[in-house]
Amino acid sequence: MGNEPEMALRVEALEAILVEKGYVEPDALDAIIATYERDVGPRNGAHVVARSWTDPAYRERLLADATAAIAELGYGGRQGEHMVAVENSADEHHVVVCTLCSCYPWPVLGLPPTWYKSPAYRSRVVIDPRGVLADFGVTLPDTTRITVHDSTAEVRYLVVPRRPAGTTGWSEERLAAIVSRDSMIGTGLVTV
Amino acid sequence: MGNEPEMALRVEALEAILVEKGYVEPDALDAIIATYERDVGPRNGAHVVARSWTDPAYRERLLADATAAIAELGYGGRQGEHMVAVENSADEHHVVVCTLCSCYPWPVLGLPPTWYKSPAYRSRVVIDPRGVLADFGVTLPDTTRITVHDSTAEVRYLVVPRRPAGTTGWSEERLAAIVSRDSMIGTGLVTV
Amino acid sequence: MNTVADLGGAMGFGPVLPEPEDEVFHAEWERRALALTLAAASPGRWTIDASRSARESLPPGEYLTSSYYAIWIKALERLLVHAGLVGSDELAAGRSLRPGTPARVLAAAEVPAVLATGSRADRPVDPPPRFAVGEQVRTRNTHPTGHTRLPRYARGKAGVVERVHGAHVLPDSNAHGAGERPEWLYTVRFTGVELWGGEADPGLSVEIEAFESYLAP
Amino acid sequence: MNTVADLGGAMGFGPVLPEPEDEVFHAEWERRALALTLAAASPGRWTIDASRSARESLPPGEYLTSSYYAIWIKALERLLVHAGLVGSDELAAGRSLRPGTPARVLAAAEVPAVLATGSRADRPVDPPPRFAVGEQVRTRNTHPTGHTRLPRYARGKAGVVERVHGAHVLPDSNAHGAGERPEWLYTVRFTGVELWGGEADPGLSVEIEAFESYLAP
Repeated sequence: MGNEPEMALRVEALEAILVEKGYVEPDALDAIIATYERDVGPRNGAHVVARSWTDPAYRERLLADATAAIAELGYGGRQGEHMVAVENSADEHHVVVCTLCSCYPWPVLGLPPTWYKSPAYRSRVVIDPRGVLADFGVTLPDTTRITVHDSTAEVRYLVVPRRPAGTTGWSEERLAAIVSRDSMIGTGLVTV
Repeated sequence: MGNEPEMALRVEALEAILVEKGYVEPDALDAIIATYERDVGPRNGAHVVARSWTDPAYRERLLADATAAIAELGYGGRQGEHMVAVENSADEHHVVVCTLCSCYPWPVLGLPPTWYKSPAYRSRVVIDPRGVLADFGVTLPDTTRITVHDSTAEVRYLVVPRRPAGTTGWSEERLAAIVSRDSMIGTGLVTV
Repeated sequence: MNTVADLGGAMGFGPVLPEPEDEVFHAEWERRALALTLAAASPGRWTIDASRSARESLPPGEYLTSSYYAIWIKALERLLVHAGLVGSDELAAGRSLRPGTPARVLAAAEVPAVLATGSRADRPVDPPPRFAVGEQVRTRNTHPTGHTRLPRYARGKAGVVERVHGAHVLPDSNAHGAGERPEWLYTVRFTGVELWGGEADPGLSVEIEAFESYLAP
Repeated sequence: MNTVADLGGAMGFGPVLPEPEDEVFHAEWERRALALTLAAASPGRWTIDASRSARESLPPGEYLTSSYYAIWIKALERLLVHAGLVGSDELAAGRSLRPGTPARVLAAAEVPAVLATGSRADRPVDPPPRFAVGEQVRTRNTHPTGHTRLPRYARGKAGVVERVHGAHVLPDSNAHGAGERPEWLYTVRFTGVELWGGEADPGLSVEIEAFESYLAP
């Protein structure tokens, strides 16, 4: 897959065509790229998670109406218009997928990683989630149920991972720093 | 698909390796090819069908135990060890497929055509047989039910097409000449 | 449409290969592919559902041997040609062969606001939802030849309504220019055993979002 | 295994392209591919079920972009390497790098008799068949990670036993060297509506061959 040498030329040609025909403004392309390389990424989600860990009232609002609670922190928009937050516990672990394409909560997690869009992940996580978690080095107790959220419409999911032991008294910023992207998809755990 | 230039060299190399290592005798390869280019093909099945059209007792034996009835005419063996014959009528039309691979009744029809092994045929004939028949220029009345036989084990199917009107008194040989391969798979009709 | 993109439950794709968090793009062309796909939608000649339909309708073998941004670009080319914005002769030539037609173009200054606003899929509808949270439902066993968002693995299966999301644009209609036809949207929860049989992980549940017409009582 | 080779009901592959009756091979290498596949099985290091398993286990994108004789050759290479008859270094080199080991080799003189005899799949078993012609059965909803011959479209579906064929070698076991474990084999008939839902062709029936362990009463 990585070796698609022809794609560079193909995309370059398509861009040239669209710019020449006046359908695309090159500066807008740069602005889009800058947005997702600089501003919108998993640190947004980590902020949401850390706030939820430290502010019980915020946590309740997040679980009741994630779109609104996430907007409180200044995040929202494309591919995050209809958010649901699901919280991991010792009893239930949540994992998010889009088996049909690549639906993903951009405003809180940025652009999806390649593996999230791969046939390997999309095919297997709904039938063998523990096998997929093993690929990430994650093992859950058999007593932990797993709920897989297949994003088949415009609803997008943010997993609130379990707060690790040993973080009592940590600031929101310090907590946010340990919240990994994968933990907010459900393929990782947060550890200290 | 047709343009697989590397396959010629790849097969040539594999043959050389197997011959050098003594696992394959080149003359045996030629003998296999000759068998299916010269001796075993759809004329065998056409013979069976024409006999069934002209000999009511044979027809009964064919529908009761196709493997034995086909053996009566000297045909049998690889990929025809367990034959079933199904007879088309105004009420019911039979079509044969192998959705999982390329199972096909070699002793009576020879090697399968490319389309029989293609994803287009294998995927669609079990859900939209009338659409597939249209690709062959065949239209059946809505009142004709269609039974699709998906060859998922070692049982192989021979379709006995309907004998066309205007063939009364024709010899077995003359009838056999109008029985097409496709009519014995169920994607064709016999016409005069 | 039962496309190869409908991957749930398929096997044989090997292990999942994790990546570090900062490795979102693997080549410069992927950045441009992302940006082009977003910007080229600005003339408004297709919907997000039409673009998903275009991606999953690539030739199946090509879909499975293309990286995801390559899928996006190949689908974008088809959408542009189908919309009459770009000629297939121009794609073949690799350059513009005639002037464009007037179209709504995304300006750089608009980008932050456009991305931060997004585009909601919920719509007001008159009829109340047919199903309530906690209710048993069964997904329909449908095999439409057009776009749908009901995965094959979840068809004809019994589940429970977990959430009601309001009425949303129906992709099955909207993908083909047949209007938004909003329908109530539900999260439906299935046990792994219902979906995958008795040997499934007993602790597994899978949820999908299902439009009302995907469901029977 | 839910592989991409399990094609029933998939969409997006375009029209079927009929061919004249005498057009069985399209290149000389296809003739050799056929003959090699048959002859190389002579040492008896794999079963027909193992070879089907090897074909459907090719990488999914490769399966869908290969012609059928190419699938045969790619699978044959894997079988030969797995059996220890050919080294992957030899495949890479394109020539033999060491002598072969003694093996049963098909002689040209044997070919007509071997092909005309074939190899039956039925085996005697003690227990009587569990199901009778005309009986209602339901296929199991199974998703084994190994080879199986129960297509996905026909899992968890209600049908009627149409024929009883005797006990046959079970591919699910035999493909993986776990023995023949013969089971009663049935033809099961489904309505199109049962398989594909209410919009299916009302005159459609589909029959499959199902091993006894694929069925529940």
